[in-house]
Amino acid sequence: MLKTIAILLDGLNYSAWLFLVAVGLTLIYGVMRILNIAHGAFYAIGAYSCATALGLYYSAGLPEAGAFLVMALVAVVVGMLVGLAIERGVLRHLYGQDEVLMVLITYALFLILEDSVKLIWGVESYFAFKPYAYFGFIDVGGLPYQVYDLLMVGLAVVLGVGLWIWLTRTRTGRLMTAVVADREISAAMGVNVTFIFATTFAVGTALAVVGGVATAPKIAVTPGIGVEVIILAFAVVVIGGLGSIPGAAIGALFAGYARAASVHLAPEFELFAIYAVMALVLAIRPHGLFARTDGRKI
Amino acid sequence: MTIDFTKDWRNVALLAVLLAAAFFLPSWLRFLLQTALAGGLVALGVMIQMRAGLVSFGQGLYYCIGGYAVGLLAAKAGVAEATLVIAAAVISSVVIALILGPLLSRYREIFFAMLTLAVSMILYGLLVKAATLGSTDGFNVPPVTFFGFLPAQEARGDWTYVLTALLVVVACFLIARYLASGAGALLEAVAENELRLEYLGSSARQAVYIVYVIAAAVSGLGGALAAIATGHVDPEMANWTTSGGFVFVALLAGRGSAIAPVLGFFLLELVRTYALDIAPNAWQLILGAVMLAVILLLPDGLWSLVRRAPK
Amino acid sequence: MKYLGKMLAAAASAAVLVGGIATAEQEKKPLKIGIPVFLSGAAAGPFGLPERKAAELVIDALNAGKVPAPYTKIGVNGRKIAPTFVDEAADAPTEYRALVEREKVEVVVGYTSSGKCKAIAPLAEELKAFTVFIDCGTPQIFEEIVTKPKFLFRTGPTATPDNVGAARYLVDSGIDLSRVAGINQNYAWGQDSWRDFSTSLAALGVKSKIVDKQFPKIFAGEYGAEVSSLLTSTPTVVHTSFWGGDLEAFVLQSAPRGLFARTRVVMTTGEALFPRLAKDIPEGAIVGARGPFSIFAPDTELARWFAKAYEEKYGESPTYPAWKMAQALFGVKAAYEAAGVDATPEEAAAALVGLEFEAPAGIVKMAIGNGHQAIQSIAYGVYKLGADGKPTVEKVRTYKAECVNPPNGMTSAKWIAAGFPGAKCK
Amino acid sequence: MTNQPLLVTDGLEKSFGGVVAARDISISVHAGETVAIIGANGAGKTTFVNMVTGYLTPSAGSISFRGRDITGLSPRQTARAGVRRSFQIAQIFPKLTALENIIIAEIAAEKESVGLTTPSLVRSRVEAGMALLARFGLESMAQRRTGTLPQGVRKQLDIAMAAVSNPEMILLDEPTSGVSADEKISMMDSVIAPLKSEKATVLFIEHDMDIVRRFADRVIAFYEGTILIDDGVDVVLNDAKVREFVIGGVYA
Repeated sequence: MLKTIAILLDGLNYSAWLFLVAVGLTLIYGVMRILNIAHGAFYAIGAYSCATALGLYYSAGLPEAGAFLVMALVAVVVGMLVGLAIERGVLRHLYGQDEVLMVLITYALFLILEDSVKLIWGVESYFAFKPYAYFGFIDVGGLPYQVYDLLMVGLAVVLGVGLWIWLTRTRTGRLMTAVVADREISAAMGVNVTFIFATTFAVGTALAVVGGVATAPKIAVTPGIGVEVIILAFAVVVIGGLGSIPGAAIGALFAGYARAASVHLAPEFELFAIYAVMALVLAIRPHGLFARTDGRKI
Repeated sequence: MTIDFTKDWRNVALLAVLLAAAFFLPSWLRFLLQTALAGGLVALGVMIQMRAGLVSFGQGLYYCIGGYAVGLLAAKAGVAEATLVIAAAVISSVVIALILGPLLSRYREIFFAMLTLAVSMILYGLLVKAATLGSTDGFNVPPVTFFGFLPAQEARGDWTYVLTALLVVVACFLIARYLASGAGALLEAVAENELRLEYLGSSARQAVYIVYVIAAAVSGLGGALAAIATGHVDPEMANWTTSGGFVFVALLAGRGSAIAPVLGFFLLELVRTYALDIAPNAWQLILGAVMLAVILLLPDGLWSLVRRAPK
Repeated sequence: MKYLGKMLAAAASAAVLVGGIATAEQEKKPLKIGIPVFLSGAAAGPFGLPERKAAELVIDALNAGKVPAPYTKIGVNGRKIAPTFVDEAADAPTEYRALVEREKVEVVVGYTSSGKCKAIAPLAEELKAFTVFIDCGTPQIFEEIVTKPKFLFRTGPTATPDNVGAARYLVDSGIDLSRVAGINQNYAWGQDSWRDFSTSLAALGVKSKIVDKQFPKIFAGEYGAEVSSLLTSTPTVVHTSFWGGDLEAFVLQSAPRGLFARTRVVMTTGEALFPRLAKDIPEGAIVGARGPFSIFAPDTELARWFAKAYEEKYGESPTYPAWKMAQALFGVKAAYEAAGVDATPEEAAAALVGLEFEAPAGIVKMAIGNGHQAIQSIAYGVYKLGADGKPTVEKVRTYKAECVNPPNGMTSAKWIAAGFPGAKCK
Repeated sequence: MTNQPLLVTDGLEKSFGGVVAARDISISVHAGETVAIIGANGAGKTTFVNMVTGYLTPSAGSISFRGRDITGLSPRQTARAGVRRSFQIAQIFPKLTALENIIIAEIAAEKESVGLTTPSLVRSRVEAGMALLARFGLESMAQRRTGTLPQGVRKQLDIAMAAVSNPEMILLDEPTSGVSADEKISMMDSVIAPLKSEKATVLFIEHDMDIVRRFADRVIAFYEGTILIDDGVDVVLNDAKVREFVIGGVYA
């Protein structure tokens, strides 16, 4: 019984985390057809920025609750800045390249950003753990659970639903979906594709940064955290179908529960539970569970 | 781009001459060259797939299979005969590729990249899990024998270098022949207009299957030679970051000659050994910047400079 | 930015060094030492950095003749030491050859990762290069890979004493071992550590039920589910060999959920948390330092000097990797000086075989691996935050080197399985 | 010419999720004929060609070629059976030269094995390729990279590639679209003559009635997914319904 509760909660918690780190990736791919390997570096930048900002905040002796405001601020400001800088500075000049070449370009960006992170922050670990302990824990049927972790589930749901409403119910969002459907026609119809792309990339980056910021209080922020994340995020979006927000949610749940179940029931399989799910899904549905298939016109 | 590889054997001959002369390099540099040649073969495997427009982010799979085939035979089964272990490495790579090929040849673009990556990561996971094979530490590969003859410790470097150089030249020659063949020409057609190729009566999937298997064979050979050179194998060979390095070299070197990735890998290793001492934490930054510059300024890689010169 | 500054500083100091040598009259040829440690990647922070700092500190002090007895002589045999640091994260065999054959270093002192050590071990013998491993846990180096070593040494103990010592400590302290769980990284280090620990418990005659074995991916960073599993399986003792960021993350995630309050947690590398997380390690945790290092170090002049000089220079106390680096350098110095004033590397290597030398962490005996592998005592203690906010340990138990290491000629695994034959614990 | 028709379709139908794009298309074409297919946009012409050449699988009906059932075969299999096509937007290999494009087509058309042993640029292929380019008046383009050539030349090359291996039947999807009005006739001359010289049976989709009148022996008019009339050129082009629904639609 306790084990069941643990699997349910851990799976949910891990899925929420996976969704947070993967949703930006799928958004950017969905609108821009860029599979952004640099996503992992954005996550790392988020985590480091959060640790630095919180360090400064605490050393100023300000009230502890304000830390969450700082985190939110860091996520939005750093995300938008980094996203816009990369989009305006680099990617803008490269649109129209083949999708695979874009993967290599973002891989190059990833390498550059990874080292930039090390040059800025060094190789020693950073901590920002106070917010994680701030809310304490609650007892769920005998299992102590951090309230922070449960809030993370809430954050994932709010961001996911918010993103979905934004894409389907607002003008900008609808325009974005139009761009997905056909870039040339949208441009011909007067949609400002440049604006849509810049917005998408900035929002997608900010989502990766949110992932990093929200995770920073739980971990030691060390070099290499971005590499770990990018592979997990890939697995999630590939399972769900590249470019689909509901797909990312389903993919996160698949991968999250696969991992939680293996941790509790068969820890020896934990290492490749996610890859196994990914390979299985791809073998059955080659383009993921929620994939759009674009037919080719002759 | 061109499909004209009829003269590429001349480049391979040039490579043979260079490698023969390199026998007399200082031993550390020659060793660097030797490991780079082994890695260069994997980059060559990536390169020929790139000719079909396919980027394998999991070529480390075959690098690792080749290395572990040699390692398992030499260290665990007591078979250290060079010809046998290398043959086993190539054959096991080909067999795995023959099995995976029908599935992977259905995929294109990023789905091919992602699926090759996933398969490679599954092997990585399995090896990390395999405590009897040393998990992440891997295990050491004893020196190989040459038709039963085990060279003295001092001479082993010479023997394995000659072996490596010889096999790399042969592999490059065969790949050059393949690229010059009808099947090689079809790769370019797959990359540019697969639909047209189908309407001309040829199977794009078959062309992809063939290149996938050939790439696996040459990568498996690379893994085998790396294991023999360094005397050590570990699961890192199958990690996606290793594969990313091969993609990098293939892209940097270009697709214009069978020898381009091999020379490119050596060039990269040479720069790396010096750059790492100066700026260990800026190395990837340099790599990334070079990669961006090559994509933007020399989309056909450094080899296009060589090609452009005459005319 | 940080590194650019360092590079400039290094270049400047190199220039000064060159100038200095040119003017000095008839000085002896410097002793070139190659030092491969992690300068990049996730192991750079917890290992490479303290190792490099310790190496720079010890080498500067030796060159200036400021080290207390028995190492008062300048440099090594009066020769100044000239270190070359390289990144262990790079391709190890290639970089190693470049050090030996291109840079022509006399000695290589370094390597933290077991994988790298395994790759380098046969190469050291092949190139006949005097090589001293500082760390790398795996006992396989002299048990399987190089069984007749001449040039290869390891002055740091293997991982065997960590886990044998942990098991002994738990048993001797009368801690309830009825339900045991482990969380270790899913790679060779973690798998070996768990195997040694669990087999040691069995060899000590403890009837434990293994209630949970977690092997998360190395650098996973996220251990929510694993902590839940540890909590729900209600162990009385949890064993972990986590290190670096993973250990830090594990403590930060499990302590608030009360894991440490519900069960005894033994962390074999726990001491490494002291400088930066002293206030956040739950009291009552059982910590080790992979040997008699830092807080477990003996009270000798050399130990006091090392800890004080390190703290003065870098503003933090040295963690065990720093101690191990210092130990290796003193071992090299002791070997050269034992071999005579004009000792060649071969002679120094021969002199290091079976040598007993003093290190900041006490006497090191090159006792096993045919005299090429060091053994040292191991200590564990219960963590307590001192009144002054400094980390302390209480209820310390120290086990003699011969108690937690196999005798020469026996492999660790066999020795543990056979119930520690020949162990001298009194 | 025998009495056995070369291509027969019987009651072909194609619907996309309830929307019927083509229905009840039954025709037969004899060897040596040159048939024009006319119809307004969306009348089902391209859907018909796509079904015959294997890009679309018919929802109902059958296709037979030289008496063999080729319904539902893939593009590759239909190509190998002897039915080739060109495209409304030229489908070529833009980074290669014209000669290399033809050589790819030659390699692809060869029946035997995978072609690992023969060099791609073997002399026999190069000679045959140059000869083919010459037939289509493209020999001066042989060494030019095709991506930068004018649209008309690319469309000629597209047709030339389809004509490699001298197929018995070739379907041309709007061969003159995108070509300026005054070049249409010379363009058609340059492709129909070499096809006819090798006795190919030609079906072509065309909007320009002057072209139809000049090159076709027979015309099939499509309207709203099915055949309105199938007869000689003069009969069809003077038909009242054709004038109202098809030609009117085009010139309106």
